[in-house]
Amino acid sequence: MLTYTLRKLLMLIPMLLVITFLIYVGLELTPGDAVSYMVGPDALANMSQEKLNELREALGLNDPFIVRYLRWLGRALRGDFGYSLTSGVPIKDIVFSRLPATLELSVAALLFSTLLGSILGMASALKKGSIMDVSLTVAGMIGVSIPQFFFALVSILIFSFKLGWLPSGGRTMPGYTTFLDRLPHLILPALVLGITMTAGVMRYSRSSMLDALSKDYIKTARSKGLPEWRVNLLHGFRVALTPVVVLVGFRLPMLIGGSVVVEQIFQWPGIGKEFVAAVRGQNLPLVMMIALFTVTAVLVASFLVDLITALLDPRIRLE
Amino acid sequence: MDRLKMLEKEGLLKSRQGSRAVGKFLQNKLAVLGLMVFAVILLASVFAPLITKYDPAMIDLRSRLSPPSWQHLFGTDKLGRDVFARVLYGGRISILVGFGGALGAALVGVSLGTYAGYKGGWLDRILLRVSEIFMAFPQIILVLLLVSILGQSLWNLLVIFTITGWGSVYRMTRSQMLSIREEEYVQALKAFGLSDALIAYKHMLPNALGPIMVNLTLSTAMFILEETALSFLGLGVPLHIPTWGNILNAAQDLTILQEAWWIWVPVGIVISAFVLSINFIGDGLRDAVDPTQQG
Amino acid sequence: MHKNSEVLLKIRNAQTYFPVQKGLLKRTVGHVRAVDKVSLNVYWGETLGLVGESGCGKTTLGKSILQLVPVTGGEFIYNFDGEEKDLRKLSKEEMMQARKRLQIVFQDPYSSLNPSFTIFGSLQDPLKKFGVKSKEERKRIIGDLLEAVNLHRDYMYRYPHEFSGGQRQRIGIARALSLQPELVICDEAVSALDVSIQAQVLNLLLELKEKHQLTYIFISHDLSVVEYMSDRIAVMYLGKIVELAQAEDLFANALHPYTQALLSAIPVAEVGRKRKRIVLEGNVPSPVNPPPGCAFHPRCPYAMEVCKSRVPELKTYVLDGKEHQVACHLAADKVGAPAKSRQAEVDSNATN
Amino acid sequence: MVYVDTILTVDNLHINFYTNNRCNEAVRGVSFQLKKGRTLCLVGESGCGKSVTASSIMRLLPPLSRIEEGRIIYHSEQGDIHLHELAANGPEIRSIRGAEIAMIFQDPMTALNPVYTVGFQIREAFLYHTKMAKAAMQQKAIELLRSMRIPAPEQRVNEYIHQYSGGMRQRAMIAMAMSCNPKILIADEPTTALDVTVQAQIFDLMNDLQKKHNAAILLITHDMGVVAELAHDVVVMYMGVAVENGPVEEVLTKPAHPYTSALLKSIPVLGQSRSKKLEPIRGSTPDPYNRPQGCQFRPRCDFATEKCLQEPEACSVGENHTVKCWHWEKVLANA
Repeated sequence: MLTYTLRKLLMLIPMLLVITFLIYVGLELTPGDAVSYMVGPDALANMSQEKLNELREALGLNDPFIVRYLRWLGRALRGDFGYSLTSGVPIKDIVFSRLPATLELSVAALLFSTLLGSILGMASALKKGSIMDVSLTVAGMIGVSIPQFFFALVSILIFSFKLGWLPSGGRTMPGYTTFLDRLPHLILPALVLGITMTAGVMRYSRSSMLDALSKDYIKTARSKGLPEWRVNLLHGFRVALTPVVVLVGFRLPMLIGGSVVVEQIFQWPGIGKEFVAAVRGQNLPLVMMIALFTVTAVLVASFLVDLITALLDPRIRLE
Repeated sequence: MDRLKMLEKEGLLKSRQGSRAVGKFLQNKLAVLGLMVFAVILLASVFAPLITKYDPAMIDLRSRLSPPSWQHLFGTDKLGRDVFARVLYGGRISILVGFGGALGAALVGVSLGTYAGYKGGWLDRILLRVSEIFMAFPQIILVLLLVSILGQSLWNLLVIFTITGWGSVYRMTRSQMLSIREEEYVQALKAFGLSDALIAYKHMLPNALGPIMVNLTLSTAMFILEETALSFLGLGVPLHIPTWGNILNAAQDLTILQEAWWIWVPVGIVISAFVLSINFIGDGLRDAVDPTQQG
Repeated sequence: MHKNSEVLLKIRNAQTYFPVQKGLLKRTVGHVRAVDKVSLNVYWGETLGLVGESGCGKTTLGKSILQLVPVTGGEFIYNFDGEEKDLRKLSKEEMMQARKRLQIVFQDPYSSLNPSFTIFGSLQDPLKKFGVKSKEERKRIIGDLLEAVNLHRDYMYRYPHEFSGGQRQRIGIARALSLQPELVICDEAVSALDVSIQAQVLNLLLELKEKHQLTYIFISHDLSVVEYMSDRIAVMYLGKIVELAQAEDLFANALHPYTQALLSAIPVAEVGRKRKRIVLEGNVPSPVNPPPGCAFHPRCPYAMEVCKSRVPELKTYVLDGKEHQVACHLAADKVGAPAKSRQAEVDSNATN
Repeated sequence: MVYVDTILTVDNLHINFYTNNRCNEAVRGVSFQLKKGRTLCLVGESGCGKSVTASSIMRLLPPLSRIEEGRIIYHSEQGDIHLHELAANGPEIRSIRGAEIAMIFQDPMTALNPVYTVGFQIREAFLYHTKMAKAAMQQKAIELLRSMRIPAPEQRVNEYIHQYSGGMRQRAMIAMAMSCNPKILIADEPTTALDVTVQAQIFDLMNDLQKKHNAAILLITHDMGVVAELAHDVVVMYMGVAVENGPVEEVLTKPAHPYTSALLKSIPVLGQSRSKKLEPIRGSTPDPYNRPQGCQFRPRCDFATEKCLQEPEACSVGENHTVKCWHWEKVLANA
């Protein structure tokens, strides 16, 4: 297990290095002066040309490429990601002020989609061919086919504008302090964000469960005289769980990607909304850094998923 | 069961001709339904000039925001353009982008995956790592990143979809090839000393085509969804070209969202129906070509 | 041409190791010694049986001869119409030509034919490669091949799924014969077939051998089948040959304790022949870490001290005027001193 | 004619499979009696219906298949139980499974669950048939493994199946099956996946168990050698039909069915096969969806006549020896 964990970690590091390198190449290739996002805008505004050249020398912008990359990497590791081109705010501040909102949204969506999806999928597999199975299968298919933003628009139209049950956007209102106060704001975006994932997890856990149920050890379990619930849950469900966890890990990038669209529509003040704004404003340093952030998040999350998989499956754990 | 038993006794089930895969696909009602919906939407888009007399770009400020009527089936938008015509013409671009992106990704992914999967070695290891890096990015983030570097245009979008999509096709083709590589007929061809490319592309690839075709349909659906999402955000195909996503872009305006539902609801339904039909076809194909389900 | 006593293939110290990767960086920590210093001669026109349990390296040895797996060491000296060359040292072009002479029949009739191609489509590419340019000519050859294995020549337009297992296996044999090889390796060629079909294929193989003057290396885990087919039989255990003798001698006079146990463990379809079974304890050890000394000693009922430390050499003894090779420290006690050392035999073969 | 020591009677069993929109008569007329302390071998080629017959006794047939006709009766100490009438996964059959009738499968690697320890899976067998405390179950599991000659059972009991070697896996499987001292042990090709030297170990073990517990063993195999070594009685199956049924000495030395006789002539026998040329059976096994009319062996049979277009009935050849062939007398005379 320790070797496995360490190996997975060791694979993570070169991957991150390559990605940061690519991001840095992207940054270098972007038009505009690198100084502009390395120095605060106030300082920059009052600077003469000579001072600027001195600064370039001092900042090492005339050094070889690889040196500049390493220096940049070093600063990034210490939390200095440079400044936003448009607002002049440090990128670090932008990211960290938006992070909680995005985390809240994605964790909510992840939790409900995984739970609901796997339970529905397994139930569907157990009743294979029944009306419930067929309707769930069709519903799942519809779930992955409707564009997320269309789903969002329709739900805003119905639940906010027509019925007036839930707010149409934003994360909070003046005077709201507790999570419970904010909860109504979270429901619609989290539902919309999770719906595709739920459908995906459901379809996958159905086939995973069917696969597990077709295995010989199910027959063995029955041949011991075990009751059906035990056969289905302990031998079927338990084994079918591992591939589902792997799939959830695999789908994480999609969930994070989905939040870009959902945050935009619901005016959710998260990283995704910031990202769209940055792309629209051609604020490339910010675009790059947010991309780097999400990749890192995905890689760390899939590392955690690997660990859970190993805990679930002794064949990996005891390798 | 009893019906089957009777039919079998009478020998009625003995003469079933034709390909098992085709038969299996046609038995799948949802897949056939999907094929029909797919064909209707596709043909309507291709033959748009024959179906509607309106020019999708024609601005008619006298009839702005008019609700659906016999004159304008889906009504008109803020500039008085006929929405029905825009949906039909928009389908051309959206389908082209979706299918083109999937095809581009498949071409790159399959041709690399077939050879690297068969040969293994350093080439395979490097490509595997590279595809891992591409796949670590959330798809839409990578697409937007590339959009902001390359700029917005139809061709750029196709290129970007190819760049972001080849990784998963590569990995799937590769894993297919890895399992086919163990088949004894491949060993036999090796024992005859045939060249690697001949073995990989001529003899092995046809046996991996089933899953590749399934993947092609499913990724077409995915890219259509992605194009519409990007265009909806105003970051996909330039806004002056009608695409499904660009039409929906109007719904970002809260008044339109609330008051002029005909501008965005029909096109949303068309997109959903089209993607759904592709997914049903893909699912039907998957069941039909899956060797484990044949018996 | 060849004479019966002529050696077609000399294998000397063949080693095929597969790396085992483990640990943090997937470093190679050891090797599976699938084939571990095997030396043997294959005589022209004979059938050499290769028998052993799963994982003993018999299939890897077969594939090593064909150079289908990366061979670690040793020599595979093939007799090209009188000219002896090591297969491992051939140029690419020479190896390609050599492949005409060496062919293989596989085990699984279901994976040995390409499901996407007709039989003609599957079989024509090798012919094309080796210079049969006209399509008509290829059709004629493939038709003849199918008839040679008792199938109708029009079957070449059919797809594999239209054939039964036995028919597919015959097509696999036809493919192996398509370039008129000299040496055919039958790798578990009948193991996947039902018993009633097995005999058809076995007899066909015997017939074809007569007709086309073939030499067989017949690999199987089933001793009764190997006995039926072979002139000489080599028994393998953990990558090494432990015993090699004429088929009759091996059964009448097994010298190695492993061969004895193997023979006694095989159920025989004859009532009233219940023999004393030698039941071996334990399992075949891992070929990554074979036991020191004689690899069989942990399971051997006669193991002595020397067996734990010294690897027994494969030595040739003469029993009733016939050569019998065995790698066991006990053999000398049973049958007297070896006739000559293994090396001496090798050298004498090399000179004549 | 039920013997006092008969423990299981299968009478004229018919089973159909309804898959791929076709109906396959997988088993079409199988009858035999299993006796205490004896081993009965069901022998036949792949697809002959021997495994289906075995599964049907435990009512473990897959969905889309059913028993059409015939009876399966378990003669328990509490009286006869008609197994074919029980609900497929109901409480009655569950109380018999594992406790009275146990089963071992061909490939222990797939027949045991990879995510649970071997001990857990053995303890599960006790869970619904005994009232033991958990510690006692664990103790019993260790004892069982020890009696199966598995080294270091205290440690092995907490290991997973992939940590076991091939032979040990099958022994763990047998330990699980024997956990509640069943009266009947059904073994479905238990050694096909194993090497011969390991097969010998397993057969040894099964012999010992039979002697110790006086269990009846139903052994499914395709290997005539295994039949000769282990069976007391044998049922030869071909295309779903039990063509010949009798004591092993009679069936193997005086086969009365042309299929049995041809099969015996087509397999190489160790130690004498160099002197004897094999006589293959011509043709190949028919497609189950395209069966010949009448006797299933007719197209491949040397004795076939017009009469064989009718399905033959069971004829008595000797005491307890029956055969389904119109020409069995000619077959016997020809041998």
